[in-house]
Amino acid sequence: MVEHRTSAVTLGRGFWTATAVFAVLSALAIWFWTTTPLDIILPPVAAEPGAQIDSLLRFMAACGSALFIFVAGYIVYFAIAFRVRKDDAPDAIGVQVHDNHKLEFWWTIIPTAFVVLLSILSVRIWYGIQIAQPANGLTVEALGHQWYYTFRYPQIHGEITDEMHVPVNQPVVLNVTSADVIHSFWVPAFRLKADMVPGLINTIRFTPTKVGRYPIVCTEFCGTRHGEMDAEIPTENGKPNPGAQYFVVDTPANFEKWYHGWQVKNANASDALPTVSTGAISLAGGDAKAGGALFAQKCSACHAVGPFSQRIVGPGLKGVLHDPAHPNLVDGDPATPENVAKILQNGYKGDIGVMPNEAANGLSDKDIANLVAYLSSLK
Amino acid sequence: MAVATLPHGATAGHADHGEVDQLYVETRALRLQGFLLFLISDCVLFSSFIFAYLYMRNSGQSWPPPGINHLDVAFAALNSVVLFGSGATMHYALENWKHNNFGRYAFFMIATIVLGILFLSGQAYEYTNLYFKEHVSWAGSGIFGASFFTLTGMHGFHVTVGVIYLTVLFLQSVHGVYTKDKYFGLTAGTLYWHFVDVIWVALFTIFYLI
Amino acid sequence: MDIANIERIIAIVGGIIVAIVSAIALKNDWKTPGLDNQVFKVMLALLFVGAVIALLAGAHVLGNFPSPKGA
Amino acid sequence: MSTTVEHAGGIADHIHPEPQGFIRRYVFSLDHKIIGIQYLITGFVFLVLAGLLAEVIRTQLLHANGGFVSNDTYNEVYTMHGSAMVWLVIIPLITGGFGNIIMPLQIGARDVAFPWLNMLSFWIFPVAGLMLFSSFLIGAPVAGWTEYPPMSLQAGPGTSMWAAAIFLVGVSSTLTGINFVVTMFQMRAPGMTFTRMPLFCWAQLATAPLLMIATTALAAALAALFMERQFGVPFFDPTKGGSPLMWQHMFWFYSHPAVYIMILPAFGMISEIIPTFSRKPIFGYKMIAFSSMAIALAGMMVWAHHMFTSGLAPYLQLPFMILTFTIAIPTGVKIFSWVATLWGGKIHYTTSMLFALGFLALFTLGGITGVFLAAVPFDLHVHGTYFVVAHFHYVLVGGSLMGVFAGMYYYFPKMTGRLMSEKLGKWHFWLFFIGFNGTFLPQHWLGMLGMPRRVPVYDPQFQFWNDVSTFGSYVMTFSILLFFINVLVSIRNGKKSGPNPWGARTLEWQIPSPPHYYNFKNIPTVYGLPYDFSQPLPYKGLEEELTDSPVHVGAH
Repeated sequence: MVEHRTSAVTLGRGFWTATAVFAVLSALAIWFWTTTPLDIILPPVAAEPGAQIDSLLRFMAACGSALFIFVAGYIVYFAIAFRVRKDDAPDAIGVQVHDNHKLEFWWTIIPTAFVVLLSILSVRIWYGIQIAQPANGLTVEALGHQWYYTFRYPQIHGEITDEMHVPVNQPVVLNVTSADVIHSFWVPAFRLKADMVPGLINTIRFTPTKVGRYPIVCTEFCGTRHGEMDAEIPTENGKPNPGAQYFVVDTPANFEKWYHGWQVKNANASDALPTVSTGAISLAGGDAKAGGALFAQKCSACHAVGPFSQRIVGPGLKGVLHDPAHPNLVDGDPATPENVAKILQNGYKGDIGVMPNEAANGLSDKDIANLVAYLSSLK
Repeated sequence: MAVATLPHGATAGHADHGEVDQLYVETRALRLQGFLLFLISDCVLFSSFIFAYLYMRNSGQSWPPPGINHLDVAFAALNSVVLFGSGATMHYALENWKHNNFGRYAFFMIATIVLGILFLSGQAYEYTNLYFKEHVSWAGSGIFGASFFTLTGMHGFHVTVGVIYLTVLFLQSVHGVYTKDKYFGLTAGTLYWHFVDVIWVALFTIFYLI
Repeated sequence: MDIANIERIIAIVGGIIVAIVSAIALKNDWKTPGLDNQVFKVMLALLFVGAVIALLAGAHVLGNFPSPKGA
Repeated sequence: MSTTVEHAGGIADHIHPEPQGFIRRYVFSLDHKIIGIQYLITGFVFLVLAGLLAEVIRTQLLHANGGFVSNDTYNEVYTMHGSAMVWLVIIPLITGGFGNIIMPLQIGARDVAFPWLNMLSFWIFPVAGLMLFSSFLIGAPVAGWTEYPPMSLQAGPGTSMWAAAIFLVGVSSTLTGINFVVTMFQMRAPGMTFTRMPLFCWAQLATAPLLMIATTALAAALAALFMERQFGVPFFDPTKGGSPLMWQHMFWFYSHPAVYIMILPAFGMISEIIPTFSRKPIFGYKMIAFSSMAIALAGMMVWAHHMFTSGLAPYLQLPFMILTFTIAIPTGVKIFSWVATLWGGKIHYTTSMLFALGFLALFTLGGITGVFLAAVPFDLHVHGTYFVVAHFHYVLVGGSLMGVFAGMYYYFPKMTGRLMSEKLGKWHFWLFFIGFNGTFLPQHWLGMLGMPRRVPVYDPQFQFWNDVSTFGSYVMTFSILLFFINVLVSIRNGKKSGPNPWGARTLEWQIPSPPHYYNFKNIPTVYGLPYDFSQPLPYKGLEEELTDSPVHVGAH
């Protein structure tokens, strides 16, 4: 049995040599991560907060590499230096150290300091992405479908089913949501992503800085052809792949041309969604109670039973038919039961989000009558 | 440590082997801890649904839920008092067992079971009312209906199990399964019944009061 | 007197009884040792809270829904 | 605690005779060692099945335009791969398997607290596993192991089967958790205080509450999904007033702790193996024990870091991000302690030790990329991409599965009385290590460059690295084949190991291999930590263990 001797705890020259080697290697790694262009592992950045994210990656990768070099380096070095040797007694034991409070203190404090530093840095960049981006840019809406995207622009009727264009160097506010299941909107070159969740509007704000065509990729599983919602996927048997849509950053002049082209093309497109049944709905015999139950199922995800200002996605609907401050409905028609029924029937494309029509909402004529009766009972 | 949890200490002459039944003392401690851990995880099950309900209620849903105009708070308060009362009687049932007072034990135990059944009947009455008069249903009334019927239904299931459990315990105690010193089954039954009561405090609060 | 008021009165009276009984039981049990009794004490305390809540709901102090029976 | 309990007439002296007959002994056994081995066998069978599914995935991705299986089959395959690996392989192997076999032996108990419950939790698990795999017959679930609604609401009937099967696995986990907590609180040998408990038991003690609490939360989520699918109860469907994000909260409230359920016992195993083969006390015993608890506690509070892109309010992202960063601190302390344990040791290169060292390196890398992902800004870029896939495979395969292999080579002699072949074992290790890195290292940059997860076809520019990944996975699979050959050959023909082939000092090595039915002839008394190689063993009352003296069976 070997006596427990604390004096045996000396680190030795080999240890310091190894440490020096690891320090040099770490320095090299840090130098590499801070200076090398990241093109091998990241697509070239093409939007404003993207560069901030890259800088965070550089910081984390530099620290992470240094840490990994030290940990893996010591594992390899110790594994070689302290292997059991041929001339060791079979019951030879190692140096009996149990702990070292100073060492443990430092290797708790240093990671803590790193975590604090990383938190500060991440919060700053988070602020730059989530809060500080201009809120008054070009407001565009992207809607996920199985398995393609559609886009809507201010002053263009209907939906744009082709590629999406924005002008370079102008802030964009992109609201995303979904028509069916959860999708996601990711432009790798922008480093930004938002899930398209039905019934919920997520917003990303950025400023494209480089003219070009960038693939849009869906990263949330959305069904059989989820993989094809990536613009770079080759088309199948020569058929155009509907999911292959690009995010095009144009010069302002080209953007104007594209924008007007769609204005003309969609001049007659209706903002209302295609309807299923046409013709006026008889509102007689609407049952307010049944309408209330229906409201809870079909409407309450987007509309509150509260004052107009209590907005979820759409406005609060308490007193929609009896509110002197808002005599007209959102489509400009006077607030009468018949016009409310018309919106329920046809749906409505708002500034944000879209109210589904009766087909999408699964409403029968009777349901609409009940809902109108319920709405008109709210005062 | 387990020795201390016996109410009177297991004294000579009571245990099967003529002295402290060490095996009982130790297995009782095991079973008690195991049972409490089971109740904790059961509590998490309820908490998850409660969290789900409160989360959805506070994320963009309008409140009170449209289409749900009335909940019979007065009747629910009455029904709650019935259930809480059964908790009190259960407590005294166990106390009387500990003090070797079989007659009173039997009275309180039966009272507990009867109150439990009364509560379940009240629950059934309330469900019928909601479904037929207020048109609130499990699958058709949005998140309120889903949460209300799932949570109260789960609770009602627990009460039903509890009533059966207590009945079995009572029959066992009549047949002399438990002695003055060995009655862990009754302790467990009491714990379970209190648990069911306490869950109802939370459910009553979230559905009827806030 | 309509049925809702009867319900309320029973709820209030019952709530007071249960609250008092559970408070007394809690006081009597206060010094009992052992894991099970510690849990019982917590449960009794919550039972007391529950009874108080129920009686307040019966007394119209708490509660967010109008009753279908008026009152 | 139990140190003060006189054992005369208590559980410790209550030895039932070993049951006779094959069924009672090996099928519906109450013996924790047999149950543990049953878990291992079942878990490894599911490992083979789920591993084959993984190879289907990789083979499909050999070409950018896929073509090996149809899109729908591919979606079923990766969903089942993920679900089976998490719930039917890693968790049962590492808690039910090793926890059952080792933990009671290490604390000096004759069995777990509730043997019957233990048998029940085991038998739920293969039934649930068969249910899960049989969902292939009716159209398996497709929406990934996370099963986000509304996708999972639209998918075929297999999704309900999936929910039911996972619910059952959850019940089994919860019961195991309860069993383990009570066992470790009540049944430690005299003198085995918490501060003398081996670190594997500490890891199980940190894991068991997670099994108990988090799994129940998952059960609620699964029940809600099942009710919505079968009865139309609106929990998650936004068109009926539900919330799809609700599922994500409920699911991740379980599934983030689940990753700690999967890694903490592996930490514990590593903490046993490294001191044994370094012939050194574990460095910083208390810090390692404490950090397990800290990780388990913090792990319960960080679930929403999986939801940074799903529409969490921006201000809510910050606390989750920072709390997730802080988990790096106790994890770092553990890794540093293990590395420091190596220093000044007399390191024996057994296969088990190689796997432990490989674990250290790979888990460190997985941990570092975990910190990357915790940072909201970077997560906005890589969420839902192959970077995430690479990260969690480094943690779960490079971490947990490496831990399982290290544990298998280490404890195989204790289970069977025979050693595994070291030669084959080293082939297994090196091929596994190379194959693993070949498979998952390239996925880091694939993800950053723009390859999303769960796709059967992909951008042709990624083909080269995907091919590297696929060939790496073939190497890895081949190495696991070697492992199974090794196990099967060694059970019959391995060298006899004797009670303590590794010179280890924890209690389980002081009794015969395999242990008797009753584990200990006399319950030992413990006087110190098990890791002091310079001191005599800190146990008393073990003198008869390796002799032929009879044990008094059937008391009571």
